[in-house]
Amino acid sequence: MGIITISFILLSIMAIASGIMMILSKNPVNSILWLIVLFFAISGHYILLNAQFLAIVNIIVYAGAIMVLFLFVVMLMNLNAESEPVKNKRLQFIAIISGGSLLLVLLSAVMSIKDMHPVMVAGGNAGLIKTLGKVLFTDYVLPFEISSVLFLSAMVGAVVIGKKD
Amino acid sequence: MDIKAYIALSLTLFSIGIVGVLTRRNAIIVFMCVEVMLNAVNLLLVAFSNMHAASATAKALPTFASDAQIFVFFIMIVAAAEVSVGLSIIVMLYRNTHSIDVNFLNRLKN
Amino acid sequence: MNNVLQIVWLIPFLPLVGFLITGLMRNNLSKSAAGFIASAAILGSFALSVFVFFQVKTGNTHVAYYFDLFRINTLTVAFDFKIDQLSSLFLLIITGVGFLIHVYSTSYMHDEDSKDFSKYFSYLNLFVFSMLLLVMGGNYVIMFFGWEGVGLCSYLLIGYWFKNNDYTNAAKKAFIMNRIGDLGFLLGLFWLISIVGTVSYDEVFSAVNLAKLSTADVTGITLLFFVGACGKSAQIPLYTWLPDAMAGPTPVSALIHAATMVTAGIYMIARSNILYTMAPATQNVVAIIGLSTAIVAATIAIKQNDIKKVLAYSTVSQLGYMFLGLGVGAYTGAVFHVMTHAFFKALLFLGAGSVIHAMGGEQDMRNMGGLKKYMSITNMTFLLGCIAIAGMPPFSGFFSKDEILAGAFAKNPLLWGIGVVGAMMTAFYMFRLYAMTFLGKFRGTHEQEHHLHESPKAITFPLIVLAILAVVGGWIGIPEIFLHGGHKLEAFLEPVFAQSNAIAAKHEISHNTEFLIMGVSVLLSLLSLLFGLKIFSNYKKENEVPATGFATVLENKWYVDELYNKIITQPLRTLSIFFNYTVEKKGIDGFVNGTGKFVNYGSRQLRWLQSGQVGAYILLMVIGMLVLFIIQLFIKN
Amino acid sequence: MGTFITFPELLLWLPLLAGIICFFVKTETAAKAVAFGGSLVVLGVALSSLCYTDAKFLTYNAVNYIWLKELGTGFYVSLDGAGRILTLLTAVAFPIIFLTTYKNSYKNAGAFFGLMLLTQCGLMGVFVAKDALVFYFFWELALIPVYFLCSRWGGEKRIQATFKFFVYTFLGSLLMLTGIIYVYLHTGPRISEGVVVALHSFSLQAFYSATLSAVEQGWLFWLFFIAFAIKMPIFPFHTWQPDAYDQSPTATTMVLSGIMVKMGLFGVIKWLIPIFPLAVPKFANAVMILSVIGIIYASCIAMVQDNLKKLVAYSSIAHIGLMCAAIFAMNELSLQGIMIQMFSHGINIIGLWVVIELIEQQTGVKKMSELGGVAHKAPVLTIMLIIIAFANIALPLTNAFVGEFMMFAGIYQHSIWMAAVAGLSIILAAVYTLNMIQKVFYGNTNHTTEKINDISFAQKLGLALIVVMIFAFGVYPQPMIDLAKEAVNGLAIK
Amino acid sequence: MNAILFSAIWGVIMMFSGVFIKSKTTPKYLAIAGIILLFIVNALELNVFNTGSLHFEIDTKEMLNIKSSNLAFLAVVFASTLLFFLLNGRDVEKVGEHVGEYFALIFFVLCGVSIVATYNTLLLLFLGVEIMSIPLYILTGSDKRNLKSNEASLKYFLMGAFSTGIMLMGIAFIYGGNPNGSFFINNIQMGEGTMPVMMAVGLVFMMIALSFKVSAAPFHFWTPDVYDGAPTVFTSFMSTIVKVAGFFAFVRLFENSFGKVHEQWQNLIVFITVATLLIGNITAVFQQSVKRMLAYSSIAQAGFMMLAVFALNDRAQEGLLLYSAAYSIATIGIFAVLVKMKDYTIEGFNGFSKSQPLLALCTTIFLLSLTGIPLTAGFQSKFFMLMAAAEIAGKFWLIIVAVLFAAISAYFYFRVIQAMYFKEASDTVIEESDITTGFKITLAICAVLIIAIGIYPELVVGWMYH
Repeated sequence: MGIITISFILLSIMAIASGIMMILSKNPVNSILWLIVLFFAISGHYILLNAQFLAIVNIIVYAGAIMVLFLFVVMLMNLNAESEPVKNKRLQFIAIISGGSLLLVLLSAVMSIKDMHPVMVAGGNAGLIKTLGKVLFTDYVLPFEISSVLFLSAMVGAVVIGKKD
Repeated sequence: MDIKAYIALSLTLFSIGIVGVLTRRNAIIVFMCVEVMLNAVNLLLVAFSNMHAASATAKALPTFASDAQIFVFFIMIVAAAEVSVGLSIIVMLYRNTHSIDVNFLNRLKN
Repeated sequence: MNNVLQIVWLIPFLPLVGFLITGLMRNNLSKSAAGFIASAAILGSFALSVFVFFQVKTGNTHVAYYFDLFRINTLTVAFDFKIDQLSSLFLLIITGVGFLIHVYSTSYMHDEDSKDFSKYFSYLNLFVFSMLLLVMGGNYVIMFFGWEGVGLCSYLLIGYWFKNNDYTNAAKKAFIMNRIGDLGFLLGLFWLISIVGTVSYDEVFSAVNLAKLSTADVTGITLLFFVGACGKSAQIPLYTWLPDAMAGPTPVSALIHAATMVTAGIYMIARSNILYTMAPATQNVVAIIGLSTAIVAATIAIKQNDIKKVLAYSTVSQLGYMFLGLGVGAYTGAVFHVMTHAFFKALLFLGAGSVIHAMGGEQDMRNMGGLKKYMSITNMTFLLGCIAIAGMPPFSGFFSKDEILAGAFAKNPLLWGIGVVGAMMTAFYMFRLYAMTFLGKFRGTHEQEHHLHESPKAITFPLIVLAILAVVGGWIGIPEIFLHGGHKLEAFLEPVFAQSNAIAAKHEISHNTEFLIMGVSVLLSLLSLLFGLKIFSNYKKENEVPATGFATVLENKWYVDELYNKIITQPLRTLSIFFNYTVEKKGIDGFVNGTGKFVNYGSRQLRWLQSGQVGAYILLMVIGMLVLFIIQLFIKN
Repeated sequence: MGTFITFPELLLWLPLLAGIICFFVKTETAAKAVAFGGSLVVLGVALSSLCYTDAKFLTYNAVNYIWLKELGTGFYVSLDGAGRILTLLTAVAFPIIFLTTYKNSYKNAGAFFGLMLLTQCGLMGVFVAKDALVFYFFWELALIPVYFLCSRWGGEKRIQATFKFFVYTFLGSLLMLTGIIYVYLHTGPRISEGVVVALHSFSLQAFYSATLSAVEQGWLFWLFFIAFAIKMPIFPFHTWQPDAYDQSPTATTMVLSGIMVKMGLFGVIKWLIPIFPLAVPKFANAVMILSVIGIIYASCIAMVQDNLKKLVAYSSIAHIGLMCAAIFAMNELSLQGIMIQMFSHGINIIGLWVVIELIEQQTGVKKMSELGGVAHKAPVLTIMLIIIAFANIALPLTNAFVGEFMMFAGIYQHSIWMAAVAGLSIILAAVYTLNMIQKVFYGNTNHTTEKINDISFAQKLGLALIVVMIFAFGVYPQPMIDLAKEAVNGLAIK
Repeated sequence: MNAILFSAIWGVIMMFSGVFIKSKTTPKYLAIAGIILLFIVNALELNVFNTGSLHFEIDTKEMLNIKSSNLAFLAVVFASTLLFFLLNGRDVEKVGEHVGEYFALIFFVLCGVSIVATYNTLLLLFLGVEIMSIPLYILTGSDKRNLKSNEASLKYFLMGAFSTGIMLMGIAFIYGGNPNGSFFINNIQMGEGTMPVMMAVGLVFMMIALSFKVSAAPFHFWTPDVYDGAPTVFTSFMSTIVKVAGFFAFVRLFENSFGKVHEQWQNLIVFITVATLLIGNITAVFQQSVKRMLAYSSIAQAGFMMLAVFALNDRAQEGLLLYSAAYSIATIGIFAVLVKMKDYTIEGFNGFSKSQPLLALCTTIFLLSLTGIPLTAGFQSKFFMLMAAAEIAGKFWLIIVAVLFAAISAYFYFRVIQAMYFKEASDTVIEESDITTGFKITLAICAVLIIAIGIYPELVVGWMYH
């Protein structure tokens, strides 16, 4: 039981716990904070998997930009904690049951698989910024350009929707 | 480290996301749950990429395993775009009906 | 002189032309013109028939082929006429009697307005045409043409006064009962076709084809044919239409429902005699049915008061005798009786018509009486007719009836015995009729009495002719025992029945037994005749006692109509209504519309899935995902 | 010898053309003129085609264009046997219909007559199609205009009635379509000029030689048969019919009852029996029993009908049932019989509708109980009706007799009992027909029938034509028989 | 390639037009010009004019797969979009202020469509789908004052995002499942033999995500609400072009990646198909609003298109192409008429044939086509689909089920026809001013197209074999 395993377990627990907390916490602000915790946990995993670039981007983009945006919106609407009345219990129950059973089905299916490659943890330069950069601007230049269209449309959309008139 | 552990982890996160979508009524939080699902996927992809990195083909071309991580990168891009649009929609709705409770959205039914 | 047989087609053609002229131009034909054309047409074909008859008498028969009605690989039906002894004889009867009745009608129907007048004559001509087709046809299909055609005409003529609902009902009844018979006839025909694959008489009766028929076949076929005959010739169980058919004008009753159409059944059986001879079982059935019809009808006739009804039932019973004759194999006798019966029954009907005419439409005998002194000719001729039908020698009825009875005796004395009883009743009710009508004193109202008069020439002339025939008509068939070679008719018809006679078991009866039975029957009839005459010669309405017990049964005709109504008409109607309202509307259509409703209902229910709640939607989606995963991962296909 | 255009094409395109013209005609009289003229021309073509029935004129009677090449279907139409008779019927019927309904006025007449002629086109197509896809096309094409005709110009409950009729038949034809597809996938390749242009073929011959196991034929048989049974209609599938007849405008009802029902019979003859030789003997009895039940059932209901139109509708069901039974008796007699009967029944029932139409128009009622004594007021009408009615119950010397005689004889040879039971219809038919005559025409007039007056010249002419045909084919049906011979021989040889 | 490029560029142009051109009507003409241009460049690439395939030489690293069938599909899409612009251009202006932007978004959608039509890797599939979806979220909500529109927009967005998550999970599993570790759809393919479990899981995830995009049951729930809430013009657009694009992506992915193991997932498709047919047809029967009825009818039609996924053979390819054309043209036409209506309920159509005979006739033709009556394109497409499905052995009952539901579909389509022709109008159903001659002509052209394709489907199918 090496350090890696331990850290994996810790990070996993952290991720799952924060995820659950996010769902449970009444106050939107809290859930956002829990979500940020979740993101950090996942970044930890990335590091563990030796994907530094993604780890960083995850922190910057998600935990940084996106979550802040969320935070702004929530603050803007200042939804106080009690604004959300409890949903009827039966439906929640069904929801949890179905979600859980989905998880069970998938796990039971996947876990039955024999002989799969282990994850090569340390070493390998696939995740290094240098490699990724090169790949991104050579092999993946087309999707990269196309994603600009995505952003354009998102931008236009945000304007069309958000603009007061 | 066994890949199954990662699969289990990301599936769990994924289902947490789903359950969140199902149980919460606040549009923003529902949306955040979706983000959780995306992150689960990202994690899984990275894990897989490292798994493949161990395989024979990886030896042949060094950048082989990068594909998945690039993919993750694009997922993040899309997520960002979605967030901008989604939040603007939510704001618009909030402007018109001072609520973002998805259960109040039932003018359209049957 | 052979050319007559070349132009036999003219015989039915003339009445057809008459029909077309009188029918199409009925709006602008004067009564006299219409009557003349119609009668002339019949007279023409009568003349031709006479020629034909003598031609045939010299022994050369003929099948005149015209064209193929239809021709396919497995069956060919030709349109051809068969002229032989049998058909030529019937030709004479039909055209002859038909002509007289046309003449009679010109005067009898004179009160109709001209349009209906010529309509009437067109119908009559059409009838004669169909009847001629029936007897001349060279195969069963052509016979069936005539067969249905006469049915149609009788329908039209019974319903001639179509304003009156009862009349149209009677017409309907007649047609439908005929149809029942026709079905039997057709089925028999199909059976025949399916075995021998042809319908023309000559081919069917050829030895080779007859050999194909097993006993079962021939019995079945003949029975089915007999059903047809029952319908047409008013035998039990299909006889009830004939009395109702009296709704039609009296000449029609005389022509169709006494002289010609109703004898079609006898003609058909006589025509296919060989088949019947080959099927003894059927013969017994025929004999029994015929005899029982004769008796039942006679019993009913005794209690009838409507003059035409009495005659109607007497017709039925006489037809019964003919079938008895056929049944016992006395084909000649049957045909003979057809002829004599045509004479005297036509005579009687026309006489009755004359009476009714004089009485201004009155038909109830209880309101008549004592007409003797007002209408002498009618009285005279009518009396002759009665004697003839009562079978008093040497009137025509005696010879024919006696021949049948003799045949019956030869077959089975019991048959003969019952037959004689029937003969007695005949004599009785006929003279009851005569007495109530002509003897005693007049019982009608005053203005009726005031109008009483002898009928015009056009009416009396046919009466006289027919009377003469009724007297002498029988002399062409004088039995051997009186005069050797006296039975000209038998000799004449011999070729037609040759095949049957060849195979039929000949049971000769000795001369003195024949004398005996003859004497017995005549004696008994005479007694009952006098008895009837005595009772009713001074009949009074006042001392009419309400019928009791068995008499009521007879008065109500054995309740047969009611019975049929109960066991056939009503149930059928109920069934139909059940079909219409329950099965159709509720059942099938209900199911069809039900499917539609079900879809609508399903639609209304399924809509609730679309609750409008995002949460619910996603929940359903997740459940859907679950299902798919389970199918894919855990259900092995 | 090359031919510029063939008879089947003419029979298709002429009505289509006339119909399209009608749509653009404004005035009613003009529309009527165009429609009547067009139908007359079609009749002319149909009649002249009779002079070229001989095999050596094939090029006049058949044509085959490439249509959807890689599907192996072609626009293949030709005139023969049963098709010829029914095209003739169609061609004869339409002028008569137009003639007898000439007095009726329709709002938006152009569309009405246009649709009528489209229907004719569709019917012609069904009867000449030799390619499954073409057949199906026209099968539907004949349905659509009728749908519009009925629900636009029909009675008060028209919309429901017609829609039921539409969905019913549409469902049936869709089932048939699936059947067609399945058979198609089991046909041999389509070869033109020696080269294989498609793996399978929709042509009729290919269907005849399709390789199908007995089991497959079994269920395919029903897929096809239900479509045809609904069209005819056969006993359990008939409930659309009385309402549709009752509610449609009479001209359309004539088409429906006179010609359209024949589509079903035609389908059975050409597209069912030869394609599934193994299934037919297996199910012939079942079908015949259904038909016979239908005969008795419909006759019984007809006896208690008070609505004239429904009475005729049910009587038609009975007759069609008889024909269907006759088809499945599968012997020469019965088949010849049905060939003639298809024509005769068309003529007779159209005649009946003409009379009923006249009565309903003048009195405004179709309940027999409210009518009576028409014979006084309209003797000519009465005589015509009586002739047609008796033709309808197959009295000898009328056209229907020979047909029914042969059919019964044929059925008898197949099964005595069925013939006997079906034969009851002879009696029942007499019952309800005479009832009808008695209630409507005999008896005394009442206030509704007082004002009735006799028929106009056009109607007299139309009816006279019908009557003439009735007697002509009643006395000398041989030509009609010869027309159908090869079709029959094709079927009867087993 | 041309299509992607030009649609993106023209999107940008439209975007700026929104900024610089004040007139509300101009962008429409600009957009029409653009779509025509798109069609032409696409045609050039498809080499319709036999001038040799003209397109920009860009090394896509096999990420795009340009072949005639894909381009043919794009041609159909652009053609129907052109019709859409011609018919609905003026109605787009009525939606709101930002006309230019709306058109820009539509062009971005078209860009996405072009991508999903030609993608060769899951990455581009993902991007393409997103580029298709995100502008649609906006367009759905573009009628900002209208609460229904807002609601629809949010619902669409939330569920869309959810389905994105699903799809990504699928991609991840597929990636992990195949040893080549590749996103290229042909490399995913790995011979016959049972799929590895991870593959299967990924496949199901993908199937679910794509079923969601094409609104196949039980993942269709967003459809009625969104189509109902969105501004009618945009409903018309997304219920036709976007949907068929989704199907095209669906078929291409499953054909290239999982074609060889067809039998192992056919049951799922059968399940989805039957469910879709059932829900779509049955639920549509009871609808009172034509708009919503059409939403359900689009589900019903999706059920038929699923047969292409079920069959996955050449006939299915042709059928899908044909279906895209037939379904798009007919639906666009009906929506174009619907937009002009004052009252969207079926009663709103009462007596329409009296006031607007031509429009009524065209609408009838469209409805007949959707029902699948012969001589209309609708029949041919359904017919091709059935043919394709029939070639799959042992599942013939599915076809019978399909036609049964087709018969039911007549039920709700004909209600409109009945209203138009056989019912009397209560009051004026339509403001005449909107009905320009041009509109009528275009609509008539649509109708003629429907008939023409119905008689001779080669018109469309032929493009595949250029």
